[in-house]
Amino acid sequence: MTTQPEYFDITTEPIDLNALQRRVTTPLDGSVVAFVGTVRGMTPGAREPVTERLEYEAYRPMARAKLAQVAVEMRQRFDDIHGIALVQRIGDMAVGEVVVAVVVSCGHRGGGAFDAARFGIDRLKQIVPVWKKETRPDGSSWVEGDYTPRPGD
Amino acid sequence: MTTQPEYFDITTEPIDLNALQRRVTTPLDGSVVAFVGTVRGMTPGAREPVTERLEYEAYRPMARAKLAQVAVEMRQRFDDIHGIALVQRIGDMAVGEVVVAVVVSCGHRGGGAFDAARFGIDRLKQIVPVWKKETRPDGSSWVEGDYTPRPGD
Amino acid sequence: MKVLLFATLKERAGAPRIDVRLDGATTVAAFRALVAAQHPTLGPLLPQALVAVNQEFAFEEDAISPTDEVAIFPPVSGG
Amino acid sequence: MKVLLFATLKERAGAPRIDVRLDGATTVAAFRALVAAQHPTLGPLLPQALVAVNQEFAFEEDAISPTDEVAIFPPVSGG
Repeated sequence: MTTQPEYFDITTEPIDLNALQRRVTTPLDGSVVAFVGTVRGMTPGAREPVTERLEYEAYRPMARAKLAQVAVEMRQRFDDIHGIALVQRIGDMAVGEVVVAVVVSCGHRGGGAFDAARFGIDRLKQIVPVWKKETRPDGSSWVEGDYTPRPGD
Repeated sequence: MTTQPEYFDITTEPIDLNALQRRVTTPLDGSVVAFVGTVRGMTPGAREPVTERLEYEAYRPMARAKLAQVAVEMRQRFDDIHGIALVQRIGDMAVGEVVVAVVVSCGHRGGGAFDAARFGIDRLKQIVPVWKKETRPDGSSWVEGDYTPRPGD
Repeated sequence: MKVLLFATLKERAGAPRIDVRLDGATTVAAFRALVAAQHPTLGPLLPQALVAVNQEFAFEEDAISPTDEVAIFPPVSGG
Repeated sequence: MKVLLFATLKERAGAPRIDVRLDGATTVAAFRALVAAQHPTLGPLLPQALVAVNQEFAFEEDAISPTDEVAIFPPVSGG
């Protein structure tokens, strides 16, 4: 069994955290950290506080390649991590559903898995070509991204 | 639906990360962080590098109460977190199995969920009365804890 | 050449891809101007749009040739 | 009174609980000495053992009365 399992997916299917945990865990691992993004229904203080649904689309082949690039960057920064799973769900999702998962394993809980997962979700949101359209009680609109790619992204 | 769901369990059953994610996620949440502890089979550099199984036991009523205390301390330190699930599995487990899960939700990925989960697992390992016996190729022995409780623990 | 569109650009064009006439190699900057001229409805979205060439982000001086896979889309908002 | 044992202490005693004779209230420190005297086999483990009274960690000067739920165990190693 490789000590650096990797799994990348852009999928319309529900994300199974148990399966992702099993995929990333090697016999060297005592720790797995998962960041899970969900469809938030209420954002107090926002101009439009209520979300009903989000619809995601992706430029799939590029998105998959960029997930792999995020994993490379995670390994460059956190050299004690072992397994990495990066999954973005697309399609129409209701409040509470899991949209994205970044799952990382390492030997010990004091290792790099927490920081690697945090870096991974931040980077995924910068460079993986996925877009979401929000449906609110008053209508729907595309959510605007705020990151401009730079050479090397 | 409460915005501060809590779930604490000391259980002999397998831990279901999907179920825990659903338990902690409120409509206010866009982020869930899970720390998952697994049975590590190999610890390179250790005097006894190979583990075959771990057998856990707990002082169950006290362990459950201490899980609740860990959650209180998490909320004191990280005031933007919403849901908390703390689950310790006990009994006999093979390499790769999930032993413990600390799952925390919050509104945004930049919120306190990562740090709260990290604090939660550290604290759980200090004050929740659970013990493990390790089976190696050469025999078995109890794993020695290294934390001495202080008043207030 | 066929050019892929996503999100707001796809919605504005009413189609997931458009035809862009390109006579030989050019730059991303010049390509942007060509698309604006040939598809005026996309004009307002093009200044902020990102261009990907062969599934990599491309920048204003990067080259585009007619055989490349080119996509135009807004800044990403996934996750 | 019945005293609960866990992990190494349970294994050493060969039982999950032991009887300890306690005449009225005492302190954790004195209780430790009583257990060592009445159950010599546990003696070597007692100095490092933790004592919980009514499911809270107890310290040397804390009180124990015969109606309390008392447990003795090694430092925890869960998670």
